[in-house]
Amino acid sequence: MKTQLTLTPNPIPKSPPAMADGMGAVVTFHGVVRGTEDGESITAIHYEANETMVRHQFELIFAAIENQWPVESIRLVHRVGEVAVNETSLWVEITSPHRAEAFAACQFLIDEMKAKVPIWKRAVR
Amino acid sequence: MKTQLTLTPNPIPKSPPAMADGMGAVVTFHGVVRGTEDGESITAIHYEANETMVRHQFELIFAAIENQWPVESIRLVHRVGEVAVNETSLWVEITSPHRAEAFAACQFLIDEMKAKVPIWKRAVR
Amino acid sequence: MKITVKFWSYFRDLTECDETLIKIEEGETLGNLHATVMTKFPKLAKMKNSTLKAVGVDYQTDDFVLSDGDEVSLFPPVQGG
Amino acid sequence: MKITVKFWSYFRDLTECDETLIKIEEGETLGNLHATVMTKFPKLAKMKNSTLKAVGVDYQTDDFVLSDGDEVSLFPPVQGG
Repeated sequence: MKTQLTLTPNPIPKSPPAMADGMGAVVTFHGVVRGTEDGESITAIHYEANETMVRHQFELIFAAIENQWPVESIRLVHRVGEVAVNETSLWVEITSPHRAEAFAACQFLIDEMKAKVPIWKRAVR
Repeated sequence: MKTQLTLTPNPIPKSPPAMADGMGAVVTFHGVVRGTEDGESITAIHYEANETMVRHQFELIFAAIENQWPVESIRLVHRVGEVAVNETSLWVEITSPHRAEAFAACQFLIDEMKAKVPIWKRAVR
Repeated sequence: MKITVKFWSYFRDLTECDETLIKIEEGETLGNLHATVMTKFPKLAKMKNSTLKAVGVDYQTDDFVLSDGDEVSLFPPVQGG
Repeated sequence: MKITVKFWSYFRDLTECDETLIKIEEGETLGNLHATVMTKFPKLAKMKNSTLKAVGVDYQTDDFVLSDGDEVSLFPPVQGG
């Protein structure tokens, strides 16, 4: 399984899907900054990351995915610093032979990230 | 809920995600033609569609999704005619306020399509 | 009355035609029509239980009563994606 | 022995510092250290039950026995995505 993890302050580029022989499914997730937080208007979210630990925790999650599903590749970009409303803060792409495992792995990855990966938000008003 | 359905013989262009105020999640699925069918090498798959019925059946599925989940938009492209190995035959994009409903709606859409939408494959060797 | 029956996918190979006109009596059902079609095109018979049936753009079950001018489609399981 | 404790997110606002050095006895646990830190920075006490604790890059539970040179991170629930 190939993995690529990027933490970047820059906007997430539009990447063409990573196709490989035998891969039948590509599931992509964009997490987008919403214009309200706790009912109040915001202009952006500032993301703080404990980067060394972020990388290690993502590696643990990637390994758990590889143990459970025949996933071919995972690419993940999480922005750090300020991300404006309607911009993508998280981008995940998972390729696999069939769609069921790509959907399952992508949801598992995001759920695990939200429990374990040390990244925090601060609303910018 | 906005919907856009395209049946086309042409390659599926890379579209930037459709962002709108209040939308927090975009789930995208690419169905890709695999290089083998029933264990044998193929070069492409030819897709035949009963187009009028395809459109109607997708509309029924879109309506069922709108009834179940707060989905903001669905864009779907299915190629017809010959699609080469490693090219995308189906592209779906669903946007919604939160990720759970985008994942649920996307999987529901594909499952329903595979049961009800009159499109057929023929392997090209 | 006359019903147009269209074939799709490899059902066209089995019948060696795209569509056919079938004469039925008033009040006959989609199931009756399917039986008549299988008599005319015996190669469709072994696909009997997996055949999908639509009238116009909607799926219907065997007890659906046909009307003059209905267009019926018969086809194998679908495979989009 | 001395343990470096780093704070993250709004824990830094509560402690008004990024990291601190805490002296503990041989054999003391992460739970003991957390108690000592809360004595030094009382504003962390109300977050006691939701505090996440890592040693190096791995999460550990309160019964984890610390070693000289360990780097401990204390932070609130994570919010990536």
